[in-house]
Amino acid sequence: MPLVFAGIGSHAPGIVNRAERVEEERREAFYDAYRRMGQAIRDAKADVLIVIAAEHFANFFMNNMPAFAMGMADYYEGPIEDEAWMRIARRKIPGNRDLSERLIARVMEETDVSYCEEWKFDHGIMVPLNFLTPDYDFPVIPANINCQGPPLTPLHRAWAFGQALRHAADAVPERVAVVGTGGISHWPATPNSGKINEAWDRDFLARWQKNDKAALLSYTDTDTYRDAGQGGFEIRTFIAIAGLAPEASGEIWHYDAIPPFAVGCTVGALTLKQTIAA
Amino acid sequence: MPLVFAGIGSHAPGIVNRAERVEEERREAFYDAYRRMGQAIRDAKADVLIVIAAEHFANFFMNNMPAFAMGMADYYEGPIEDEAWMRIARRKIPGNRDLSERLIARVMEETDVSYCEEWKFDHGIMVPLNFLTPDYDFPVIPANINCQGPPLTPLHRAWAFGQALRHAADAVPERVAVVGTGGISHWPATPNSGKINEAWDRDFLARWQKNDKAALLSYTDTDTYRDAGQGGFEIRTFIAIAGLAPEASGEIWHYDAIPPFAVGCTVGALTLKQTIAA
Amino acid sequence: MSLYYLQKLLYNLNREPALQARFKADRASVLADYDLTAEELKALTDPDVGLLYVLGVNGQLLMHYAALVGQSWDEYIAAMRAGVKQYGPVRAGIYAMVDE
Amino acid sequence: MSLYYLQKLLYNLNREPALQARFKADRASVLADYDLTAEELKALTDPDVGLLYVLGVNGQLLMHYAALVGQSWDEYIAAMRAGVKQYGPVRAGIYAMVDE
Ligand SMILES: [Fe+3]
Ligand SMILES: [Fe+3]
Repeated sequence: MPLVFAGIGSHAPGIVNRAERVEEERREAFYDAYRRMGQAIRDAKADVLIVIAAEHFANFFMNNMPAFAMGMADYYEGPIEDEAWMRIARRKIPGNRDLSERLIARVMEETDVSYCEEWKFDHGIMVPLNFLTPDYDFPVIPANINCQGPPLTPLHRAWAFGQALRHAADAVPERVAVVGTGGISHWPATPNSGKINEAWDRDFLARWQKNDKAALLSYTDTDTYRDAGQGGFEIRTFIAIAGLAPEASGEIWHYDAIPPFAVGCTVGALTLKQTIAA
Repeated sequence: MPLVFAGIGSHAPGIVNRAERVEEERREAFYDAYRRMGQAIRDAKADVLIVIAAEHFANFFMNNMPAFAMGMADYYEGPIEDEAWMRIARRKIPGNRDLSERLIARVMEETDVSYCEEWKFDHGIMVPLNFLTPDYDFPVIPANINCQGPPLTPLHRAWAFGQALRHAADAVPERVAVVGTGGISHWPATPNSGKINEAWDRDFLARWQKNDKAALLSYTDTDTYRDAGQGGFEIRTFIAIAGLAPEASGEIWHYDAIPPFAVGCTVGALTLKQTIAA
Repeated sequence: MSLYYLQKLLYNLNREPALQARFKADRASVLADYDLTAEELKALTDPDVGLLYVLGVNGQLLMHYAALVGQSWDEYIAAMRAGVKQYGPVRAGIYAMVDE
Repeated sequence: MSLYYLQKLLYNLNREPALQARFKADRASVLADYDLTAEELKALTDPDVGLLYVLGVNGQLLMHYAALVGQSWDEYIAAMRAGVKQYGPVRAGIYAMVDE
């Protein structure tokens, strides 16, 4: 079935666990944009939501750090963080092992994936789901791109992963939605936490809206690190979403640089051109 | 520096730990071919030996099963098996972290690798080293292709991994040797242990000698499983070696189907065409 | 999904001498950490290598477990054959016995 | 290579409640399992989150360790700043503080 939804969103833990540091109106405007995306996924009658995240040493460490990983289990668990710290109760989240296996086999024709029959979600997935599917009852398939431990996944391979995932989604009978989560510029978990390069973010999002492949892939890690911090390496997840549908342009539903949340809070979606039979 | 050596060899544990079940002359003929390969690697003045193995749940499990992995540590340890069972004493084996990092970064331009700052060698690497570098004092970089837990790495991606490794080896100043280890047909660790399909093996090796890419990539997993057993899935390591040097033909130095060793015992090498400055 | 956790236990046992020691001293306390069926628990507790084989445990994991519980190579091969005879063909995975 | 094992300990601590309990009860017995330098051992034992930060521990690991040893978010940020002041700039990794 052609891909039914492709979006992007932020995942910093502060969005949930430092909520009270931002005035209600401002944070609710962001939360609402995220909730609208959840509604859009349900309106598209998606059967499954693939979340392409940039996880933070919850499942993957430098003993076996895959460039790409995908979950292949009937259920997952999260959050791995302390529940009180994360302010989200630990629970099981449904998966779809059979669909995972079919998607992974197809993705592996083009990009090389580590598959995972077990996965503990960290804030990279739990925070987006908190708004998209607040009861955590919608079937999810986690995917990951290494944005944390160098050598990082090259940008053009992140784009290729999006392409491969699109070919896989188009090949299965299920209706697949995909959301990429990450920061744009940010300096998470450092003394610079709260620093945001808004001009850099807006330039990146302009490239993403145009879905300008060459411009999206032209960043070097050196420049990104200088201008957008180590958190900026997570642009890989948004670039993978761009690779899902090179024919589509993007729309930014929300952008607000909120220092207490330590990230430019973003919600956006591709305007998919295919007609989708409901 | 252009690649200085590329070879293939068997790795079944029985080669070492059931040695006495085969008459001395027969087993020594095989061991000698393996030892000659060690000499050839030293004669080629290699600085490092990359071993492309098909490991057996020593480091990788279905919680995070990479299509490709490469080691990135200063030292490794092995064997992970019980020392008495494996008949090889546990020890550290030197690596080269800096060279690993440069090679991995280049390989990741084309294929997607999980990198590993820690790696415990199992018989897939320890058995070949037992003959190639019997003092285990030569710098090794381990690599792995998933031949164990389906969904397995597709054959054409194994070939592409060889290509990527070749481009990486050619790009560094060090002199790189590569050996791929695996079975051809075999039914390891099953009641059929000792079964070998010699005709199938010889046909596979003929394709490998001709370095006939299309013929090497034409196997389906269904056919391989039927004709060559689950051990036959390890042809991926030999196919990666073929991908290292499509311009080269191969030579089989030794082949002997030895049931107590549970594999068709193979030693071979590519006839690399480039002139190598010593 | 349970075969996954059954194999994960064997994977961990193969890698971790400390877990092997704990397993030898108090099998039940180790088993409590894994999501296992009653049949899998029985096969591990007896231990019944033949049943583990029929349940679909990969031979590359199982051969080390057999050694851990004291079986020689030939005993291990015999245990798998006996398992197939008693419980029927291998139910999952890629390590089934083939006709000879 | 030691930074690798230092971070591996923190990775395992973040994932495993049983290890957290063991670590709280008997820090030394847990530390003995990892290939660590004297400075790393001191930083873990004190605990000195600022020194761990300067040694190059990734913030995505360190923030959870700080919470484990009882630091609030603001105390964690302050500890890193104090570490840089006392020991100098971050020595490895990608989580250095930048000038503001
Ligand atoms: Fe993040
Ligand atoms: Fe093997």
